[in-house]
Amino acid sequence: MLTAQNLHCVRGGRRLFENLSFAVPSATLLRVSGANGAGKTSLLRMLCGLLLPSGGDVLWRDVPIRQQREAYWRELRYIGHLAGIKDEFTAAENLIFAAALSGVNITASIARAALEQLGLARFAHIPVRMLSQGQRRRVALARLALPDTTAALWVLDEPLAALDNDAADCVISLIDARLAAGAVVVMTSHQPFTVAAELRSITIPV
Amino acid sequence: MSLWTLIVQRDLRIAWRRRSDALSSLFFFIIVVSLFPLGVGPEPGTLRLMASGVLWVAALLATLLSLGRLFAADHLDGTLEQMLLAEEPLWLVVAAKVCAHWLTSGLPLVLLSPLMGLQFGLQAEEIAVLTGALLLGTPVLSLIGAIGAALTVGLRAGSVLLALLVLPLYIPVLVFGAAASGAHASGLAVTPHFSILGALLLASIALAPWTAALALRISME
Amino acid sequence: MSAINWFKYSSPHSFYPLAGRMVPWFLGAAALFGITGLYVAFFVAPTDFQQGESYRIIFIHVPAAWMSMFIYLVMAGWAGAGLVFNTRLSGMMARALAPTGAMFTFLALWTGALWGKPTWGTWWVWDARLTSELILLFLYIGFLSLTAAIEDDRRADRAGAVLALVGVVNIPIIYFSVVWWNTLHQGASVSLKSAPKMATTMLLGMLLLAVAFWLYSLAAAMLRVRSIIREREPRAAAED
Amino acid sequence: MQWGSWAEFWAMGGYGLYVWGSFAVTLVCMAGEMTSLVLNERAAQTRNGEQA
Repeated sequence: MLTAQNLHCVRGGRRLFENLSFAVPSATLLRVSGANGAGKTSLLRMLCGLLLPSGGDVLWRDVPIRQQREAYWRELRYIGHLAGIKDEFTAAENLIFAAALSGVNITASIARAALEQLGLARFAHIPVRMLSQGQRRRVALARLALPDTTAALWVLDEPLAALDNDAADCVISLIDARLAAGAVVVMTSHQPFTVAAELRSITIPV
Repeated sequence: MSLWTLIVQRDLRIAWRRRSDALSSLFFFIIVVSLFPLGVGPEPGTLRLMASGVLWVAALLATLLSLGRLFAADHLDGTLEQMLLAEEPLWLVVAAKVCAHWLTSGLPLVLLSPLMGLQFGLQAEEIAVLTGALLLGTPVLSLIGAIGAALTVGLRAGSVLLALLVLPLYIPVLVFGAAASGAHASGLAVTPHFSILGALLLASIALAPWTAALALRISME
Repeated sequence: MSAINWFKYSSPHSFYPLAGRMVPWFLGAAALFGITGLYVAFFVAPTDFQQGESYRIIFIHVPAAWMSMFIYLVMAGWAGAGLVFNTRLSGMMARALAPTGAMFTFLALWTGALWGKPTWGTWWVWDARLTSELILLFLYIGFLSLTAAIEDDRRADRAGAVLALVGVVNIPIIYFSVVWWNTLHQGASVSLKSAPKMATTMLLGMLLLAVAFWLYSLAAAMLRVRSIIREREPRAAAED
Repeated sequence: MQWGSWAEFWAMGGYGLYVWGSFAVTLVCMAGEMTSLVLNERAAQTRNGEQA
């Protein structure tokens, strides 16, 4: 499903990685590991099409993503370091907007149900600026709990960071469910975790 | 509800919640316009002559001031990144944001210009020409400004750089916009100026969102 | 985002020594053309019955103006190629040309002012071409400051490329609006069109100096692109 | 050769200041830019010992 052909990345004059190739079949989790600053985030952004590779190509369903653009992004959900939520709006409104960006129309009740899974039921309707950093992270991750049939690829950058145990377990179970549905998940995480589905791992050398 | 209305609605609500930003660029416009009579002297003749030039330059600067709002906040909290991954083409998202920006910055300037025109002793007809030209011109300022804002998103001294990039590109709009009132004052027909402003508007609508989207993808790398 | 993403062979590594070898030739030819041009300008061209000797300034004013415009177009061309083909060298070439182009724009304005003073009694004439030249200088300054403000070289090149392309689309529009604006306020200023009729010797002198300036710009661009390559890809430069 | 003498040449029919002012500044700018580029080139070559 997701293949990388000798990816080449230069950031700020530094050569982060070269000739990086891998293939991830469906229902598989790819764990990207490497020291801080090795280029994990750059690789993830490259897989999303946010960062243009200096060389090589990223393919989705054997077609370069540069040619698919919006068709590819309809199937992609990316959660990066930044939460991607607006302080002025409530958690539910943020989820509705985020889903709409990917072409999924949801109602406030669906959004609240997703927030409940992340233990944020009581905070669904207060502006996000009132929430703590950990809670804001959970609002961002609540996107993964939305009923989302079009998502076939999840790219998650440190999803388990700043989460307490039950929130982390909840995220892992969401990932398991999505893998079972045949999706591909690419993820970085410093915390250990286990998933039921097949797990592959690549390490970016420093 | 289409993504377009969703984004316009979202940006308008943010602008409403952060009213002070929009109001400050409006007050900036009023203050800059009111400074000129103090600087040049209250003599009605000269004031009438330079009214359109002053209002247009003030409109340029006020738009410039408010362009930072277009992408900066979304860049900081990560929503801009998500918009780059939307299933709708990015230029559509950018066009919606520019539309919301114009509604909160350009349009108020247009609605305010008659009041400012009175301050310069303009007659009703002259005010109509000036306001009409501003109505056609301010969207172009927002559209071209979006390209500059997209190029400078995330940069340290972004706002100064933005002015440097965008002001030269504003010159055609300034020339034809201010000249519309000039032509009217000397009894010439105003239609050629309005048609050129209209042409600039159509060209900007066609090209600016796409270019700003390209610039955004580059800046967000 | 860019249409094609293949790795062109004109990589910086192979271009670096080539640029080095070309510089002496360009400089030599530039000096040759320059000297013959100056000779024509001062010793062949007759005195102008109207303006006396001050008209000789056009022998560098016009070539400088031509170069300022020409370099911007070449810069936008390289920038566009860099965006479409995603090649590193094109972006470097655009960055290498920009300072020389800005210099020629400044020289065009400087010599224009010095020519204006004896001819029309004022240092600055709001003539259409001089005004567009001034705006072109702003475009150059915009390009230079944008590319300087972005740390990541590749991103700076591509952002600069977008600005150069937007600039090149706007130049005719700006020129048209300034010419139109100038004719509107014709009473206020005398336009450059009243320059003396182009005697063949004058045209020859100008062309010679224009070629000299062009060769000079090539040499400067080659040298600057080498320093950019050294700065960005020391490996490519070292194995010369 | 229409210049009677060198003095007349430098006077440039009374416009010497303007003519030589523009030519001099042009020469200074171009020479300045070229020398700075060549110096940069020389410095690089001495650094890694390659020939020009």
